[in-house]
Amino acid sequence: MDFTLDSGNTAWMIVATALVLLMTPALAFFYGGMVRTKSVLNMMMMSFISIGVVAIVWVVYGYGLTFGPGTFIGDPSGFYGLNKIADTSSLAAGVGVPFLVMAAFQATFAIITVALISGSVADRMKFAAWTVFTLVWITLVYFPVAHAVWSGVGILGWQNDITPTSPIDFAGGTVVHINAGAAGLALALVLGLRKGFGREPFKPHNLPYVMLGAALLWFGWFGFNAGSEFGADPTAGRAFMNTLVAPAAAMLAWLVVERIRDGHATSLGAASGIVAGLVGITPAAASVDSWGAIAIGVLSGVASAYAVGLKYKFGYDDSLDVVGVHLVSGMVGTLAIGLFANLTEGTTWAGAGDPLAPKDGLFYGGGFDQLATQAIAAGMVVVFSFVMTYLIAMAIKYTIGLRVSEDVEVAGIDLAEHGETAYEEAK
Amino acid sequence: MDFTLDSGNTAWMIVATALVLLMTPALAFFYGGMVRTKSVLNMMMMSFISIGVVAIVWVVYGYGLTFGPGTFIGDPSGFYGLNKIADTSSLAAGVGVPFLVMAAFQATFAIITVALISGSVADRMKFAAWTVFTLVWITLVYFPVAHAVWSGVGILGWQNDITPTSPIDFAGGTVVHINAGAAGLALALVLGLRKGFGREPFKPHNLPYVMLGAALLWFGWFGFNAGSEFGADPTAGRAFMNTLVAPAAAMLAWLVVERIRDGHATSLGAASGIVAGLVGITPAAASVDSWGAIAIGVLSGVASAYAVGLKYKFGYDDSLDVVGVHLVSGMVGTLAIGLFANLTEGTTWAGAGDPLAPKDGLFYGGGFDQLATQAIAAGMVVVFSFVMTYLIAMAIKYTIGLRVSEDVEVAGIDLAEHGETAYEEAK
Amino acid sequence: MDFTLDSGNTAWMIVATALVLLMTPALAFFYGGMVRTKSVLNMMMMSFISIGVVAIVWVVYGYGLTFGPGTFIGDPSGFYGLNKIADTSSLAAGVGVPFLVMAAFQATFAIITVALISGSVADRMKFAAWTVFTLVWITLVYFPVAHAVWSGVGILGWQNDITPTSPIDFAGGTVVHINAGAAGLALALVLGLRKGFGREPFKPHNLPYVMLGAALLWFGWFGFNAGSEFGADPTAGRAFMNTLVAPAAAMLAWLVVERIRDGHATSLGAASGIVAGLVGITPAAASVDSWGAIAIGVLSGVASAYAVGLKYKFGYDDSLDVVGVHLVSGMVGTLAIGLFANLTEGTTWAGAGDPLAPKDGLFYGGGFDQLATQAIAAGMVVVFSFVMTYLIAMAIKYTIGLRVSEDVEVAGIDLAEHGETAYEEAK
Amino acid sequence: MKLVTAIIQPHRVDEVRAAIEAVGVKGVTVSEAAGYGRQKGHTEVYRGAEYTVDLVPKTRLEILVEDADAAAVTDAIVSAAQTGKIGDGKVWVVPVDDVARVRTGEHGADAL
Amino acid sequence: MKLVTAIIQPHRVDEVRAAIEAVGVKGVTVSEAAGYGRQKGHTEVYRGAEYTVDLVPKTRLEILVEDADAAAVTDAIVSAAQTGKIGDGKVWVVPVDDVARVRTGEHGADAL
Amino acid sequence: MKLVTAIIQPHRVDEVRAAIEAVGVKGVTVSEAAGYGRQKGHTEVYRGAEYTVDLVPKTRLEILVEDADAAAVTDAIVSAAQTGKIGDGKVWVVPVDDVARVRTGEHGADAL
Ligand SMILES: Nc1ncnc2c1ncn2[C@@H]1O[C@H](COP(=O)(O)OP(=O)(O)O)[C@@H](O)[C@H]1O
Ligand SMILES: Nc1ncnc2c1ncn2[C@@H]1O[C@H](COP(=O)(O)OP(=O)(O)O)[C@@H](O)[C@H]1O
Ligand SMILES: Nc1ncnc2c1ncn2[C@@H]1O[C@H](COP(=O)(O)OP(=O)(O)O)[C@@H](O)[C@H]1O
Repeated sequence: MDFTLDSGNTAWMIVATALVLLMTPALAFFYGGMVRTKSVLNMMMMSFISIGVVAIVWVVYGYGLTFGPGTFIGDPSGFYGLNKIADTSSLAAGVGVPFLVMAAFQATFAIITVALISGSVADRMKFAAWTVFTLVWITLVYFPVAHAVWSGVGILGWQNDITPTSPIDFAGGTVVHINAGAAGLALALVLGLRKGFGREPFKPHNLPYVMLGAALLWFGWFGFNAGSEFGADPTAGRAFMNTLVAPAAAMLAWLVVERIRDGHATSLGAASGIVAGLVGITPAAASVDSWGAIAIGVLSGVASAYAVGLKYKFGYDDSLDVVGVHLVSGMVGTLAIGLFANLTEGTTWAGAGDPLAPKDGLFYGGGFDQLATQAIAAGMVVVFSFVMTYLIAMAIKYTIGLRVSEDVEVAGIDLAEHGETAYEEAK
Repeated sequence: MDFTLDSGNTAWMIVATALVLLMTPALAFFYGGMVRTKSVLNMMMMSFISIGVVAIVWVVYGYGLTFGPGTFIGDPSGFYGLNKIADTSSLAAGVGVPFLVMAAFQATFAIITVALISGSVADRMKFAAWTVFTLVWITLVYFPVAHAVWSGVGILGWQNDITPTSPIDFAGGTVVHINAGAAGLALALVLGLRKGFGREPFKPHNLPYVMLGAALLWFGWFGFNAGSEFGADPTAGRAFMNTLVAPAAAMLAWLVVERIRDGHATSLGAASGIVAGLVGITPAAASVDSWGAIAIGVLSGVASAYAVGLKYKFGYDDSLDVVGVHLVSGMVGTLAIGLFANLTEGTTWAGAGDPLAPKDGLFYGGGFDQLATQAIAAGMVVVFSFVMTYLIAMAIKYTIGLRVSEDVEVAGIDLAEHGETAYEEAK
Repeated sequence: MDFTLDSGNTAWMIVATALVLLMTPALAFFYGGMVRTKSVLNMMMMSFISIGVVAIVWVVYGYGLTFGPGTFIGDPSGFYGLNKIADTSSLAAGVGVPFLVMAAFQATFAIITVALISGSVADRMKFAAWTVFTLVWITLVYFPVAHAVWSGVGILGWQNDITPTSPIDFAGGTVVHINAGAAGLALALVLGLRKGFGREPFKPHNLPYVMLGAALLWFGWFGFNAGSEFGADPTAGRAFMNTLVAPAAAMLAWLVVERIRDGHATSLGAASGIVAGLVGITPAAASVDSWGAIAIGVLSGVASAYAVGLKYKFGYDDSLDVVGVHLVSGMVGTLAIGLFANLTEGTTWAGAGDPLAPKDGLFYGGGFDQLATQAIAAGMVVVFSFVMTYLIAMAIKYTIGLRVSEDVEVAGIDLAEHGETAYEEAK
Repeated sequence: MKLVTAIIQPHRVDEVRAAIEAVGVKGVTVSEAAGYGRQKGHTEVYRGAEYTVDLVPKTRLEILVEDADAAAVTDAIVSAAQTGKIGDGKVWVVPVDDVARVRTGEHGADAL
Repeated sequence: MKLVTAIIQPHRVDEVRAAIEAVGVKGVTVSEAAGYGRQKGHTEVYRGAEYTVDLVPKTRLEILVEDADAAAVTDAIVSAAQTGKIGDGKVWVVPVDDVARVRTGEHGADAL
Repeated sequence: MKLVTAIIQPHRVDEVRAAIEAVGVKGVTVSEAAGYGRQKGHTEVYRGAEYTVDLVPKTRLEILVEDADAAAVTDAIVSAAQTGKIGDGKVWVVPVDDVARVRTGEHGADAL
């Protein structure tokens, strides 16, 4: 393939990359506002350290493991350090975006995925253990899953041997959200309950931070979803519009559920609804029309509004609802493609005539094929991520230990693990 | 018209859209910081719910009402859902920006306009009433005004039958700021005074939030103003530069007024001055040179610095100064075009030879024509918006009710309406 | 030179400009979170007023002094007001970016440089004195230094008569960070110690703000560094990637130093490490490969982590570590180019055959030449900036006075200078 | 002298201050507190789950008065703070040995 | 009546509340404080520099009780709050002349 | 034993602590408060409008002392906190029946 720079597509992808990177600190605020005053710094540091660890790993060997040739995992040789790599190797060489821009874009997805998991371990995980976890998890779970779905040669990608048609995961329903959600569940199970779980409400110490986080997540998510088109074109426009509409619908849906069920439409509900809608539309952003986007928004909002209560029923301490929001709405969005996909509206699918090409959704005349495909892909990622994460968590637990002492948890993890408190009184 | 994608213009418009969308949560912080601790969540939720309601309405019928054919209002048929619409229908088809990108860009203007109004109703409006208000107001006030000014076929647009020349409203001086300001006044009048108005200072509970809001508003406003060029070109550069210079001048002007009048240059003054300057330059961003931008900045800053005190004189509780900042500086900017317009510096005006084309301002040799045009346009929008909003507010007041009880207002609207408090004490 | 608009490059530079402008409010939060509750507004106002003053100065005469013709300083005639200037005069005319876009881009660098200095004067400088300082300093120090390095005809620029080869300062290692760092030192020395310096820890009153500031700085810095390429191309991609990797490495390095030295990896350390890494990579962003970027990150993180303690040893009250972070990591980055420059990886250097062209770094086979060049350039900027700033500070001290009274300092500068307190208790 | 301490609903502070000023009180110290009494056991729904919230925010007023005024001040507080609902608060009176005004160093009743 | 004031470690509040409820206490007022006693002089490293931090966050509990219950309540607090480490806190008892319940205007022991 | 309570200007805390340590005080509890006395009625301009601000932030110190030390501690506080300006604060002394140290369970003067 030849490379001709397209400055417009490149401009968009540079900006999209910066936007997606902003999502991780945004998550730090979304999560940090939800915990109590005594753990806000630890919560935020889990996101920040994810950027540190994963960015380095990515240029050293992560890109290669993800996008190198190979069925189950990429061959990183030739990609160590990402130096002197021709722009013709760019994932978006065909639309004139340089290699390093695309490599940086993909890095930001790896970063946020591991950061998302931290929501399930609030208040109680050793910072050193988390740091090790980020390194191991990104290597053993994220890179293989991303390779399977997005490398073009993986087992859940285009024209694979497993699913009836090619699965659609435009921006990370399986790779990012289902993956992080299943991992969050496994890690929460291994870590155990916080002291007071189910008895104390553990209310957010600062709801404006939660709203700031949600707002910046939404802002960044336009890079995430519309950037996943790899260029500035009509499909990016569709992805953008859907990323505006679905979270709006999900926010409204969540607030309606709360108003009916609890009597109040809360700001935490609005923020959570937005994120649920963003998660839901992620895999589907370029393959549904506006009605599909609204439907996915409503389904995600309602499903997650109820799902966040499950932890009390089943007794796992998914502290900040990684499961309830990311796993559940990730599932909703991934499966909903099987219902609402409208392939003439969104992306122009190269090779659309191919028998393995994706099909329209059930409600758009495509039958059950795509739904089956989506379910298989989602299911495989859930199982792989859950099992692998469980094993990694166990390994860390029985080596360096996962959890701080109860004393530290009660007195506050910030002071013990970071030697700081988030706020100092005026004097 | 034929459509040839311009990836550069499209890249810029995608980003501009995301920037403008960010302005609404930014406003939530600008306003949220200004209220007392007990109403911050409600203040923020009024902005957030505006995004939810208006985004959905926009794709369902709002775009059609605004940009569909028709003199007083657009015909939405053919635009319901915004699916499968050819890119040749894009507002910026001529410069290669796809339809959905432009549709999303325009959505963000509708969203922020209704959110702006919420500043005048702080601490005391039922959340359900506000939600209904957003839906009704956007439909009956915003869409008609935007149609009149921006649809190309409306009564205040290019070559209309009313004004002596074509009015200039580059990015929303009339459609957004005068419109929201007049609506804010009407709504505040119907709602009435807060308990303690004029006696207690109702000081901002968190000034850093106000500054964060102002900063993010400024950041987003580059998308608002430079994005209103619909492409990445020299005119966008002029709009950008003016959007940097005018708020800088307005901030300095406001601080000087405060220093002289009150003895202190406050941070609230700096933040308010920035916003006043942004409002002032909005209609004029592409039609004045740097001197004009500085002048508009100074005029906006001074005018609004004094205007925020009027509510105490006339006894309307425009709580967070929607009137003082948006209506007044919106007026200043809209009228100042009649003084400072320098049409050879900014936009290249298609059809500049036309007798109905805009003229240079009074100080740039164009005489009084453009000033008269601007005054007529501004006046018509003020009257329409005020009257319509008053009627809508009355209708809501006598059906579901507008205002929370005095008990709720005193104890704090957050707890009563949203079941939450913004901050939880450490334990 | 002829001008052909490139909408893609222009789109990127417009966005990059907005991103860099966002860095100054980001700095307001980075710094504002670090001070005590009683000085947060003053801290933030020092950044905000920098935007106000410098933006106006820039369009009036600053651009001309910086980029006008002339050896030691530019001739501003022809640039007053920046009106009607042909796009062929654009700094990036060759890649199709309009004049005003580039003029605005450069404005944002001037703004943030003076704002950076404010970190060394926390809690104790009169606001009027600071305002005057910004005006004088930007005129007498920043414009000359920027002219010397970036105007193309200055004494530290391309093919100058002083350094053995042409110095490399891609995005502002000397012009911005060394310059601000040396100025901060001089100003802190003239101002003197805060009451309690060395005895009280002066802990940050709000660490989440510090992290928000660091995150937004990072976000904006992509505009700063990748924007300094003046276009959306592979070199921008390299600058972007390095701007991701170096701060990641610096954050990890700083945290490791803290963990070993103090026992805890702090959030203040993470935020400071990010900024140190960003500073370090600034001059080198387009001239080192990923290994070089990681090395510069680690060196910056370690050097600054130790350097922030020097103020206690030598007894200067560089309150928020402008010297420790910006001067030291600015030095590290500027010198490290002499070690790691890999000119075949990064920028395509026009005129690479020229004997005065930059050379590869010591570790990349280029010998000591570039190191010598970098050291000379850095040294000259340190001396010029320190001496000039010292003189300016003295002049202000003995005219309008620099420092607030001890009473005001103890009771809190916010109330005395701005008539406000950052937070109001709930009632 | 006596120290009258009152724990009241935060939104009754203005009324109470007016009431005690009316009976001659010249100064007061205000601080934040939280508490429960009979009010204990109120439940709240949060994210679909029910919780017992028992510490409700209150405002503490402390007022130094002469012995003779203690009863009047107590009564003034009680009637101004009363809404009749649970959670209205408590007032108590404690004997004080001595009072000093920092500014002047005066002691005793002069210092009030 | 007596007012029992306890300054305890913030993370012992739940235990102490359970203990005093067990001995019949019906209400309590809680607020934030900070302090030092024997605990003075603990050093902390911050940004590589050492500092003495002497004000440690504490929680204040105030409990109005009948004279006869003061000792029992004090003991209950001491044993529930005790960790044996320095910084555990202080409890003191002050005589109270009168108590009033705002809601009803009752006085004396009835108001507890 | 006695409880000395002082309401002082927040920026005099360091001086006062030094002064009371000089007269042998071993521990103190600090909290935030606000108040008015003679200082009432100061006006402020905000956004061009005038307001009366009457609650000024203060710091509360509580110090348990032996009977004999109460006067000395009071005097030490008064002189260290004094700036001579209105708003300097108040100090008062209340009798204490009993004190307990939580860590050890000691009572009375031993617990100070
Ligand atoms: N025994 C007590 N000791 C200390 N404070 C008390 C006590 N009882 C009540 N309070 C305080 O008074 C406030 C209001 O009490 P409330 O619930 O109305 O109880 P009651 O029914 O006794 O008036 C409580 O929040 C608490 O702060
Ligand atoms: N003399 C005192 N007066 C008032 N409060 C005290 C006194 N001594 C201790 N305290 C309070 O008790 C808390 C715990 O004291 P601690 O350090 O454990 O001292 P001790 O060794 O005397 O128990 C302190 O933080 C302070 O709030
Ligand atoms: N009668 C009082 N009862 C309780 N606190 C008081 C009283 N008078 C003053 N104070 C407290 O002392 C602080 C300082 O009082 P100040 O205005 O200096 O009055 P004075 O002139 O009596 O010293 C006040 O802010 C308030 O907290």
